[in-house]
Amino acid sequence: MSSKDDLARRVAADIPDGSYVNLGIGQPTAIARYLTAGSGVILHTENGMLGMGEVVADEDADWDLTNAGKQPVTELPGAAYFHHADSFAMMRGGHLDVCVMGAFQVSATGDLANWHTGAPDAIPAVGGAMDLAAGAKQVWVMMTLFTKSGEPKLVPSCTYPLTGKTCVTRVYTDVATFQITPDGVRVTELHGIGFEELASRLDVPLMQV
Amino acid sequence: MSSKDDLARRVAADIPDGSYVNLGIGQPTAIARYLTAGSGVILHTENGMLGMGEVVADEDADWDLTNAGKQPVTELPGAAYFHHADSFAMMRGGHLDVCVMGAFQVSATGDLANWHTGAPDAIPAVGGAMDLAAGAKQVWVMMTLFTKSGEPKLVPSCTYPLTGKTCVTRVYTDVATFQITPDGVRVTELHGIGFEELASRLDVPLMQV
Amino acid sequence: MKTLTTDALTAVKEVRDGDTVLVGGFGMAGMPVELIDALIEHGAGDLTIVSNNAGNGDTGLAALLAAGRVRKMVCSFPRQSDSWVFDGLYRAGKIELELVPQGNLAERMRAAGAGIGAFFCPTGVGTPIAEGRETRQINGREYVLEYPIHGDVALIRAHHADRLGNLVYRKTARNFGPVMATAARTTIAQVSQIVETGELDPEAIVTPSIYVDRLVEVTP
Amino acid sequence: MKTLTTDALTAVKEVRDGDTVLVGGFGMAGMPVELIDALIEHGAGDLTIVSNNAGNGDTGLAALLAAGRVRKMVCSFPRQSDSWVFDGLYRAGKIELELVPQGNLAERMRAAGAGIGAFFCPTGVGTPIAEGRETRQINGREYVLEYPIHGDVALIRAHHADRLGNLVYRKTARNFGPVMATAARTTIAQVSQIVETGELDPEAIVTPSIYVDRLVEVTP
Repeated sequence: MSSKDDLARRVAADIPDGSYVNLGIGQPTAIARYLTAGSGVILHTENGMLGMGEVVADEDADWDLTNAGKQPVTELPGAAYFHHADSFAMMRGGHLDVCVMGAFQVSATGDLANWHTGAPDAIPAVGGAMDLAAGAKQVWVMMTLFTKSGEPKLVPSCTYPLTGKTCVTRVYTDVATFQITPDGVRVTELHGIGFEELASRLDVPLMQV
Repeated sequence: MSSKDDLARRVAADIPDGSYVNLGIGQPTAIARYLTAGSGVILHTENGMLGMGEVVADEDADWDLTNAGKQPVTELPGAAYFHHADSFAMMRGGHLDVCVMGAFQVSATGDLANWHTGAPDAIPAVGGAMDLAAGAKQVWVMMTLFTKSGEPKLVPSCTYPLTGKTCVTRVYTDVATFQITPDGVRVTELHGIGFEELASRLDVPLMQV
Repeated sequence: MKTLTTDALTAVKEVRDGDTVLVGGFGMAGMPVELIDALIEHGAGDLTIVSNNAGNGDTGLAALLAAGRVRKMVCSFPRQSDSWVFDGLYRAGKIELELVPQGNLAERMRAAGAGIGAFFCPTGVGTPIAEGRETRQINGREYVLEYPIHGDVALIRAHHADRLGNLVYRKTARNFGPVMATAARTTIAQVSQIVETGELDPEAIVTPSIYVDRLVEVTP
Repeated sequence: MKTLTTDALTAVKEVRDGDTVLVGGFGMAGMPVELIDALIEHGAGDLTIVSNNAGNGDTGLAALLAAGRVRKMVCSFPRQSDSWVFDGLYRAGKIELELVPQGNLAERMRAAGAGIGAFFCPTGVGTPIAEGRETRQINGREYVLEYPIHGDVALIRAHHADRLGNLVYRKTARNFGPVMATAARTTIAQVSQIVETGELDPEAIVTPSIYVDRLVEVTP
């Protein structure tokens, strides 16, 4: 089983050099720590910036310079600022190579559910997740494969309200990495679990690499 | 009868202080010469600028700084540049107070025809005229009232292809100025012609001020 | 020539009961706190507020909500760690919420400012956001029809202004300001400094003066 | 890291017969003359060219037209005092013309770059431009439905670039460049100087590097 840091490191390693990437709030933010300067990966934040640097401590904060999670960040050489309509035009127009988001559930066909548990008393909040799901060339998910109570989060069909349909292409989890293809779900990496055991714990047909 | 310069001077005098104004190519360009600095009128050019100054001679030209007629112009203090989509969003979104254009014909209900004679062998060219007609808060026309062969250009209904419907609110001509209102066409100024004679030469019912 | 500069309370005086007010900012970055404080003092109520979030802590937008002035919030992300004022009103049924994906929020205001009647947008297709709305297949892809969001007034925060009202912003505090300035009938900008006309680089002006109706200097 | 800088001929090598090429400029301001010359040398034909005008004099776009490489022009203002090359081809029935109002030209490319499927636009209602097209009343106003214009390649001219591909423009030569950069699969920018990354003001960058695929330095 991979730790959260291992997971972030693995996702970082799979991002092609020179990609323009949006890292969702929460866990995916940690991926930035494992991107090397030499990779030429440029980070987008939906609140209007390309060339975002790392999260800094509050005492070093410039509160006019934050990421999508409202944490203070730095500006790298070659950064550019733009307003919200331009920022989301960039996302929606298919210009970002990769975005990485967390998820409540991902379906076998790449449907994504990550904004609403569907609980009747929950206050819904979607932010930019639906725009990212609809717009990025590749949508990757980074999550634990099972809930705390052991329910799989890679499912035949999402029971939570959707964020986007048929958009996720890769799912990075603590126990395995999956590719969502038109032919089905392919397991590309295993971490401390055998293929047969993994297959027995999911309701989704799996292909081996 | 007013000279072209008189006409430009009269239009300039009617533009409210502080207005944002687009002057169409050709005759309306001359209006700029009669706008005083103290008026605070700010000129828009659809090729991406607010705060445009006057037309300059070719020998003083900066060919990266031109008006919509591709003549070299100057930049005034407080000028701003923007790209074409932003420039036309500004027009289409109803932010310009006044635009002044030439015309082949204006109808009694304010329809504008100024881009195409309808001749079968003519090469059509519309530029930004339709966008201005659809977008400016007030569309004013500046033209001679009659063609060289004596046909009126203020007509019951345009015979030339339209640029915009029900958009013109004022028509400045060499012999009279007209307001196009929901109630009909009102003559607000006469220049060397009597109301009765004017009325007899037009097929449009006229109201006197 | 128009005089744009005024104090915060005078600037917001024309906000009327029932108005739709666009409020800039993403969290606190770009939030026009002093203008919101003036709006609270001014007293207009029954407002529809369009803003990315629904207030943080107990100040700014949260204070406006707490004062009971807001009938409806249009936003993308109301639920935050410190959005207790909104949370309480929402659970008590005292405020209406229209949840809009963040990009649609920006694009719908951009459409309002740009004179676009409606647009087909790929965001939210197949999700609860699209339920009951017009959709269409275009070139093999499905889109949802989205309508403009117009404001009566926009309250935004920029960095510097010149006396004509041209604005520049600072870093990610730019966010919704430029779009909201185009989408409202009246735009009021709070800036940290007003410079002489001609001092801003014409190539770097983000919001041209045509979109700005009042300037309030709030020295940080 | 991607290397963007190349010579003009190499830059345009991927233009294919039948491609749609977006060409920046308003008249000669912002016209990427050297890139067009390279495109003529490269030899791709049967092109659809999207540009505000249809060439001036005998150089640049006019030369591309004269070389017989263009099947169709999409533009707002083909007829100019010095557009004799286009005029001749058009009257001889040797070129197709799609006339698009200038603002629609810009907004349709903006839509392509912004992932908008179509939009309702007030321009041209009741005119020949709207004939045979879908219209709709929205809030008491009539609109025409307009579709995106996507480019295979965009050829644009900017002022300075940094090595990442961030662009700034100069005065009204900015015009269609930033919009076309977003609307094409591949964007090639001719610039008068390439500076080191970090030398451009991040607040003043007009076209962020994400939209730029090749840079060609053409010293004036």
